[in-house]
Parts: sequence; structure tokens; C-alpha cells
Amino acid sequence: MTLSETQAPLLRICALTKRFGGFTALHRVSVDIRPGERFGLIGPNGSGKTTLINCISGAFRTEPGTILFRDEDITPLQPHLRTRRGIARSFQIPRPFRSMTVAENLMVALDFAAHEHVSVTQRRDTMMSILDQMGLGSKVNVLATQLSQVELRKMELARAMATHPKLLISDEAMAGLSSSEVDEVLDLLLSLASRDITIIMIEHIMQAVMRFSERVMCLDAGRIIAIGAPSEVMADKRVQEAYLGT
Amino acid sequence: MFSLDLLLDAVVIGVLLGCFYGAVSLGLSVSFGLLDVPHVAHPAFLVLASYAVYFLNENYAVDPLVAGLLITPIFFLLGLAAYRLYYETFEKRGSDASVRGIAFFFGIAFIIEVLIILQFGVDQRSVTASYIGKAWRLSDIRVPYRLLVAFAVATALTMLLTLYLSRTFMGRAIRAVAQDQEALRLMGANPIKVKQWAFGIATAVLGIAGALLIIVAPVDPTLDRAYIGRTFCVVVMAGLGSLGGTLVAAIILGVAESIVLTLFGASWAPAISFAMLLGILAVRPQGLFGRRS
Amino acid sequence: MKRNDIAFWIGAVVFLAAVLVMTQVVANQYPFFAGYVILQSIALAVAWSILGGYAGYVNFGTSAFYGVGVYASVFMVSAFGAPLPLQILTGAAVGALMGLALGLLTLRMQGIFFSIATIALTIVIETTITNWRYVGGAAGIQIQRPAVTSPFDSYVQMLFFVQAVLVVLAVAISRYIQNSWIGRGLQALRDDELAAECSGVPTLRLKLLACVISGALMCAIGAPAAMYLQYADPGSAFNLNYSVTTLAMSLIGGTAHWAGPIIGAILLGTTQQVLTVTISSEVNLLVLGLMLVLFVVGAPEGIVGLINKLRGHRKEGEI
Amino acid sequence: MSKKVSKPGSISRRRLLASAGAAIAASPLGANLLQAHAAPIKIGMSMPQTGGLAGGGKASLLGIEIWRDDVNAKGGLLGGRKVELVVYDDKSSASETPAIYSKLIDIDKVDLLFAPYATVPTAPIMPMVKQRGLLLIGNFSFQVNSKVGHDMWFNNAPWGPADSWATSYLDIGQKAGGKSMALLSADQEFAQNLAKTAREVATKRNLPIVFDQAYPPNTVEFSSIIRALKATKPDIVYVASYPPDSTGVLRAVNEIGIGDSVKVFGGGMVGLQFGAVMENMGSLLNGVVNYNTWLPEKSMYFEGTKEFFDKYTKRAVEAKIDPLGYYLAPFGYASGQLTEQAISAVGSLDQKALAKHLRENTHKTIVGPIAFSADGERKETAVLQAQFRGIVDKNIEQFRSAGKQVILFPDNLKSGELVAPFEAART
Repeated sequence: MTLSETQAPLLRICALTKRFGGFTALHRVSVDIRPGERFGLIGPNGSGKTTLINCISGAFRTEPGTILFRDEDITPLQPHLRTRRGIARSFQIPRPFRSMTVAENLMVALDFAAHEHVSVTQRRDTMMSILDQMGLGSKVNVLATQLSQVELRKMELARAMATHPKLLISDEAMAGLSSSEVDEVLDLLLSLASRDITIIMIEHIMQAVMRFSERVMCLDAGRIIAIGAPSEVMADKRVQEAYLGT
Repeated sequence: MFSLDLLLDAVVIGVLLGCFYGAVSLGLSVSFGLLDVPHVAHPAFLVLASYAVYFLNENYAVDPLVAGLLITPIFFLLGLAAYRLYYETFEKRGSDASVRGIAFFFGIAFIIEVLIILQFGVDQRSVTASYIGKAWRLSDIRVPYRLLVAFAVATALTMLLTLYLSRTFMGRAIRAVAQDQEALRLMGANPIKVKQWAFGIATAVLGIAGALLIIVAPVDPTLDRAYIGRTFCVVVMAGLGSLGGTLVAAIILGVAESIVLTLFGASWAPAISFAMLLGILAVRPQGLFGRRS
Repeated sequence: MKRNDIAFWIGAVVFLAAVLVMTQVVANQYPFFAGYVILQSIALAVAWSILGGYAGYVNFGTSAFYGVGVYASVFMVSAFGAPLPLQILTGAAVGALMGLALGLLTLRMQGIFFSIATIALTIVIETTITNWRYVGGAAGIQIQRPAVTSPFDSYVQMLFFVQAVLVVLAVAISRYIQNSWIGRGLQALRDDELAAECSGVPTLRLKLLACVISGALMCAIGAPAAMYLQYADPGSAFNLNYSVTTLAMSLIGGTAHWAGPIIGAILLGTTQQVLTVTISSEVNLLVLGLMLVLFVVGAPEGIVGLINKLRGHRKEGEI
Repeated sequence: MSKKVSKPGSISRRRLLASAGAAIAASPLGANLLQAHAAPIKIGMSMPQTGGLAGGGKASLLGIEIWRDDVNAKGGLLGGRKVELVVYDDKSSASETPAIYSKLIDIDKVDLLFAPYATVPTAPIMPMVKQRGLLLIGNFSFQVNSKVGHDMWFNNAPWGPADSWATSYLDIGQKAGGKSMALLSADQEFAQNLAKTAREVATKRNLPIVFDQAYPPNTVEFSSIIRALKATKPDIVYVASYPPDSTGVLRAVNEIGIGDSVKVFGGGMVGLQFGAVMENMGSLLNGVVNYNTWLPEKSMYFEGTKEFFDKYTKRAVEAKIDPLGYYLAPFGYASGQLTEQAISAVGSLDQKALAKHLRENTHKTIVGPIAFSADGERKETAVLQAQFRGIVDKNIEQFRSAGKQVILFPDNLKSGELVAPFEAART
């Protein structure tokens, strides 16, 4: 926590609460994410991880609580405006544009989230470089529905990257993948992080979280129960209880 | 022209009329509400049932309600077959079925319409029974027996279906399949079989609903078009898949219609009902009793 | 892409020129009467597809927009004796407003809820027109045509040409949308609204835009029908058939490409016109029903999809 | 595209062959051979065979077909030219007829035009026939020529002047002691036109209108609206309704009651003229005074009437069309007779001359003598107002005998007196 005071946070979440009817999914969650940080988010099923992401990306409206991104209050903004300000995400269950090819999937993001006007050829180049980087270069003109599970995950990340994010939220991008595939995706995320992209990673696979994160936060029943260095959090009794308890 | 008497009367008739709307919408509440099948041919099946009831009543003097019961097994089988066809052509092939599903069922509706015309001609038909054309008198209020029958059948059907869905294994499986197909598969049940069964039941209910339709008013082959709006309106207003909600929404619609017919400009009745639906959808897209977000 | 543009516009000009020549050369009136109906079908299907095809929002209210277009004309003629272009412009303006209202009202609705809302809207509007005595109300209204403008000899020839212009307009708009960022955004939101939003697509604004464009076009297409029929009654103007056949034409043709609705409308519209003057009975409806079922089952992506399949490769998006 | 000749009402191919066979069998073989070379006289029309007006359209068409067969059996017109009908379905909609009539005129080149049954499909073709100067025999449309002013339009319907309908009904009501009127009408084209004239006549006579409501199409339940009507205690109830509603209204009246104040009930209920509807309603009909066009009362039989209905009944049952067919079918036949007489008198198919003949003469038909006024409507109304009496349930044959619908108006056809009040007439 001391580090965050030396540098203005990229994302500041203040006392965020989210209720569904009578059920409180998030209770006064506050956290700062530093620029360039690799941040792990863990917690048992139903602890509010995905809800938190949905609140950050704008899919859910929050009240009360505020979200500041690069010192701007983005709480009232619609999702696409948050995307344009630099928040990108992938989905727990991949949500490709099913009627489109891989290239077209990325072109959507490039068309709509691009910050400045760039020519069509430039956008195409950008798209190709992202795809190459993700190892999808050979799949440019393949329909999204014909991709394998790991390719879908990669395409989701590629599409998120195409929005030129400053903050990338990866929601269980490794769920259901084989261990070699997990390493593949993890390497991808690490390489993205090395290029000044702040990443929040939600994951159940602990080795991946431990390897990836500089800092880890654990949620349980909508509250933060631990936050800090990965090893500290893992050692926390309440974290262990939360995981064993469910 | 306003008087308390008339208002009371309008409310009573409206509740009964609403129950009738509820009865003809119940099947849709299962097929569309629970199973997500965009069944725009629902009213066509309903009218088909009415004609079947008419046929039995006219030729063999079977009481319309009994006739309605008699045809339920046939309609159940019809439902099984219809779902199978729908499944094979749409659900099996993956998403984006809804637009084409709608077109598909419109096609089915037209085919049914023409078949009815070819068999029965274009004239309107009605049935005879002892309870048609007479009224029950309670001091100053007179209530047509037709509507009382509709009321009784609608409530009984709703209760039976609700019980079926909550108490029997198959019923619970149907509700589960509406929530989460995969979970059901894990439980060892085949979701397709379950959905097919549910669609069969939704169609079987139409047998009795069709009897009510022709008991309450005469039918003609193109009557289904008038009921597309009404039935979907009821189901959507209720919120998908809520059977009790369906009845309540139908009653709200019936009472609104009846009051407008009695006390205000009658010709505005459809506008009022459907404006109400629009209003509800705009404010609460999940319907009055819907639980989905 | 540039070459495609040129080819399209040459095609459009040739088409309009051919229509114009036809009005000057062909004396027999029937081709114009029947042709008008077919052109109207094409234009409606194309306009419908902007919202129903690209965005995947199935509008059952085609008849509402069409009927409002008809009655916008009726009103403009009764009140101001407005000429045809003004009637069409009024129709377009009213249609745009109506589309906007529909869009705003149904912003949060998805899938079938939207469709139900459009049915409800249709009934509300039809009832309103039925109760509006000034435009004839339930009893209907007869309208006098003004004198025909040169170079046309008869009014129906002029209407035929006007409808052809509307077809070109609708197709041009539809084609532009498909090939532009709007089309890609609409396609994205049709596939997955949340994913689209999170990729930066302003889904609400795009939906509104599609509602407004589609609505304005459909009303504009309906507007000349008042002069075509010289009569308007709510039952005919708001006929459910417009909604169903428009939907059917788009699906039979295929909604993924701007040419799909045109092909579907030509096929189904011509079939219906031919059936009307041949078999001419309830079998007509049976054919529509069977065509719907067969195409939806046998060619889920419509004729355009079939063609693509036969070619053996999927058309590459024009990036 | 094969030319469609004489499209019968139903699509049954068997029936088509059967009726064609019957026509050939009926005509003497010699005449048949003679005429084989003469071009037929083609009469073109659209007719609602699907949609809301199909029931009436099919019956009307059958009437016209019987005339065609009769005239062809007699050897045709103009020295042996057979009559041929060219008929298309207009789906009960206004939007279909302009193209159909253009096809009839420009492609099929028919010699004469008949209008489709009812106002809505007819309205759009009026300006067209006027512009082209063509003769058009109307078929039960209501005041469709009043704004167009086509001088070659002749309506076969017995309506007469626009207000005569309301006038005759209110006459009956007022004679029975009616001092106030309730008006219940369907919010649809024909009913609204009736309601409008009723309002005008009532206002002219200072008859207070205590209830005036238009109910929407597809109304399911009429109990509440009848209750509201009853609460105003009217003397005369004028109902302008459509077939499905007419049943609903009468059922509700039977169930809810209408009160002892009511002297007469009915007037403009469409549907109470159709066999299937009347059979369904049975005893509910008793006491209702309603308009009609033809009834099996003694006063209604003219030359050929009985023979017509003999043929009609036989063919209607086969074709699943209204087995009684009183309302439209004989007038379809009469349209043919008008044409036949005009052609015979003029000796050619010259439209102007035919129109002149039709306008200037009185014509003998199976529905009585017909004479036209300048606007092409009947000179005098021949709309009947008749009261249902002694009807029992589920018996269609009863409507074939006299005395079941007693004619109260017009005076020259009158076959009985009004029984009032309404409640007294219902038993």
C-alpha cells in the first residue's frame, strides 16, 4: 500500500457497493491499481469478482461508490466510453462476434475504440501485428465460431488489445485450458504487461496467479478479505478458510 | 356515464375475461416463457383446437369442454412433433434462431390457417352447450356462464400446471432446463427430451384453451392473428415463465379492457391495453413478475 | 471497394434510366401497377433489414411504419394539398421521429421483447388512426390525385418511377451502412451486445440510428401508396401482411448482405403478384407459408447464403 | 402464364371440372359447336376469397357464376357469344385491387367490369374506371361513388339514398314509441358509415342519442359494453356490427339483458344474413329487427328467383359456401341480369350505350325491378327491415320458410307487423 502513494493510481475504486435486489454482491470495496501493475483478483465462486469487473467495465451501474480512471470519474459513463478511455476486458465465457471472422472481430474494436483517426491500411497493419503477437496470424480469415477454445481466448485478448487499452481486465482467460495452453496464455499476458499495460487478472488457477501477480486481492462474499503480495495473501488464514469453506 | 355500479360490473367481467386471456396464454407461457421458443404459431394451434372442438361438438354432440379434454393427447403429440422439427432445424444448429424461428412459425401458422379454410370454409363457427347464452344472476350483476367456465378452467389449469412444475420430477426438470441446460445435463437428464416434453404439455394445454376460445366467442380461420398480440402481450407483461404472473397479467389486461369498453371511449380499448404493455416494458423490461435480469 | 462503388452507381443509374424509359415507352398500364407493388416490397424489405438484419432487432411493426407513411400523405393532402415529394418528405420525417420514439422506448429491450413492443406499437398507432376522424377514421377516405407531372403520361407511371427512386435510395443507404463502420457496429451488437459495448461500440446510439433510418425509409415508402390507391383505410394500411411478408422477404433473401432483401423481395413479391392473378385463392397464403418454412429450414442464411455456399467460400468482408 | 377462365370460389379442382362439365352438359350440343368460334364476352372482377370478406365474396361469386351458366345455357349473348368470367382474389384488401383491375383491363382485355364485393376493395378502383370511362357494376359497396361522381357506375345493392337505411329503422322504432336512441357500432368502415347516417337522421328528427360508442375490431367480450348501454335506458338500439361481433353482442344481450325500455333492437348488424351465423345463434335472434336484402317471404319472389335458389343451394353446399345465400348471391345474379338486358337492348358492348340504357330503364331481376338514380345507386331503397320470429336453435332449414323473418319495411314488400317491446318479441 505504501507504493501506491508515491504514484497516482491508474484506477481508484472508492467504497463501491452493488446490490441485486436484496442481495449485496459487493460491499464498500475500495482499492487502487497502480499504472503498470500486474494485479491478481481471487476469491471463491460467487465472491463478487466478476461483478467487480462488470462494475469497472460499466456493464453494471453502481450506487453508491465511485470509480476514478486516470483521475476522471467514470462512474456515470457507458461501457463503450470507458473502453475508449482505455479499459478493456475479456469475458469469462468467450463472447466473440459469431458471424464475423477473426479479422472482423478485431476491426470492430479498431473502428470504434481507436483514439484518433487512422487510415484503413494503418488499422489493418495494427490488426495484423496484434494477431501475430497473439499467435493468431494464420487465423485472420477464419470464422470466430470455428476457433478452438484456446484460440477463442486469445482472440478475446487480441480484440481487447485492439482497443488500445491502458488497463486490461482478463476474466478467467485460462479456464478450461490444458496446462500447456495455460502457460501459453500466461506468457501472452506477461508480454502485454511488459509493454506498459496494467492488467487485472481474475483466475482460479493459483500457480498462474502466483506467477503473474505483483499484488493479489482476495474477495469473499463481496468484501475484501486480503490484499498484498501474493505469498502474503496465500498465507492469510481468512483466505484459506474462504477457499476451504466453499 | 360513470357509476359505481358499472365500474363494479366492468371489473367483474374484466377479471373473468382476463382469466380467459390467461387460459389461452398459459401454453405460450411455457413454450415461449420457459423454453424460449418464439412460438408465433401458438394462436394458430389454438384456433385449430377450437375447430377440432367444433367438429366434435357439431358431429357427435360432445360437450365442448369434454371435447377439449379429448383432443389434448393429440395436441400433446402434435407438440412433441413440432418441437422436434423446431429443434432439428434451429436449436441444433446453434444461436440466432429467434428471427428465423419467428418466420418458421409464421409459416406454420399460415399453413394451419389455409388447412382450416379448406376443411371448414371461411364462415365463423361456434359450439352449443347448456352454459352458453345464459347468465348467473347475483342481485343486479349478471355474469355469463361462459365466462365463469373460462374463469374456473383458467384457474384450475394454472394451479395444475404450477403444481406439475413444482412437484413432479419432470416439472422440476422443465424449470431447471429453463434456467441452465448444462446443469441439467450434469444431473443426467437429456435437456432436449425435457424441452420436447414441456413443449408437448404447452401444446396439450391448447386443447382445453381452444375449447374455451370457441365457448367464449365464435371463431373463424383467421382469428389467430388477433391473438398473437394479446397472448404475447400477456406473457411478456407477466415476465417470462411465471405461470401465476401470466394469470395476473391477463387479469390486469382484461380489467383494463373491460373498464375502457364500459366507461370510456370503447374504440380506444386496444390502444390502452397495448400502451400499458409498452409502458411496462419500457420501465421493467423483465416484465411484472420476471426474475431474469 | 472503389470499383465496387462505381459499379453500383452505374447500376443504379442504368436501373433508373430503364425505369424512366419504360414509363415513356410502355403504354400498357398493368406492368406499372404490378411493378409498383413489387418495387414497394423491395424497398420495404431493404429498409427493414437495416434494423432487422444488420442489428438483429426484429421489427414486427413494418405495417405501423408503412401505415403511418400512408396517413402522413393523407393528412398532407387533406390539409395542404401537398405535392407528392412533400408527402414523401413528411412521411420520412414522421417515420424518423417514430423510429426515434420506438428506439428510445425500447432501448433496454432485447430480442423478442423488442419484437413484442413493436407489435404493441402497431396496435396503438392503428387504433389512434382509426379514431382520427380528420383522416377518415375507421370509415376510410378517398383521395383525389392531382394532375400528373410531365414527362409522365399517367400518374401510376410516375408513382412507379418515384418508387424506383425510393428503392435506389434505400439500397444505397443500406449498402453504405453495411460497408461502413455503422454496419460493422450493428453486426457486432447483433452478435453480442455487451461484447460490442466493451469493444467501444456505442450500441444504444447505433440502435437509435438504425431505428431512425429504417423508420424514415419505411414511412417514406408508404407515403406514395396513398396516391397509388387514392384511398386509405386503417385495415388495409396497417395490414399485418406487410410485417410478415417484409420479414419473409428479408429472410428468404438473406440478411447478411444488402442484396439479400432485394433478391428475396423480387422472388416473393413477384411470386405473390403472379399468384394473385393465377391461382388466386387461399392457396396463395399456403404458398407463402410453405416458402417461409422451406427457406428457413433449408436455407437458413437465405438465398445469399446459398450462393455463398455454392461458391464454396465465404465472402470476405470488405475491410 | 395461363389465362384463368372462370375461377370458381373454391380451389377444388374437382369442383371446377364438375361445374364446367355441368355447364357443357346443360347447353345444347349444336349451339355449343356453333359458338365455339365466336369470341366469348369476358367479364372481369376481383372478389374477396380470403380475408375478412371472403364469406360474402364467395357467395356473391357463386351467384354470378350461376348467371353465367344460365346465360350460356341459353346460348350466350350477342348472337351466340359465351360469357366468360375472369376472377382474381383481392384478399379483402384495398391494396390489391388497382393492380388486379389494371390486369383485367390492360392484359386480359375484358369486355365488362364488375366490382368486388364490399366498399374497401372497390374504393381504390373508382377513380381508375372513371378516368378510363368504363362501366362498372357495383357489388354492395356503400356510397363509394359519392365523392368520385362516376356516371357509369351502377350498384347492384338495394341501399338507395345514403340515409334511407337509418330512416327506415328509426321510423319503425319511433312508430313503436321510441323517444331516444342508443348507437353501438363497430369501429370499422361499413359500420361507421351506417353510424354516421344514423346520427344525422336522429339529429334531424331531434331524437336524443343517449349512448354512442364504437367498439374496436376483435373485441372478445361484449358483456360490459352492453351493460353500459343498458344503463342509459334507450328506446331504440341501433347496432352496426360485423359478423363475429354480431354474435357476441346478441349473446351478451341474452345474458345481461337489455331492459324493458327497448322497443326495437338491431338495424345494421352484418352477419345476421349469413346461414352459418344464423344457425349458430338460433333462438338468440328472436325479436331482433335487422336489415336484409332478400328473404324467403312471399313478396320477395320474382321471375326466376325460386329457380335461382334451387341451383344455388345445391352448388353452395358442395363448395362449403353459405347454404342460404340470401344476402349477396341473388344480387350477384341480378348484376348479370342487368348486364344481360343492357347488352341485348344495345346490341353491342359499347360501354357508353350500356350505361345509358342502365340509367334510363327499369330492369327486371330476380330481386325485383331495379332502377338507378343519377349517382348510380338505386332510385329507391329496397333494404328490408325484418324481425326474427320463432327461431329455434341449430336448425338452418327453418330459415328457408316464410314467417321466420317478417318484413316490416318497405311497405310494398311488408309481410307482417312489428312485435314490441324487444323483450316481448324474444319469446
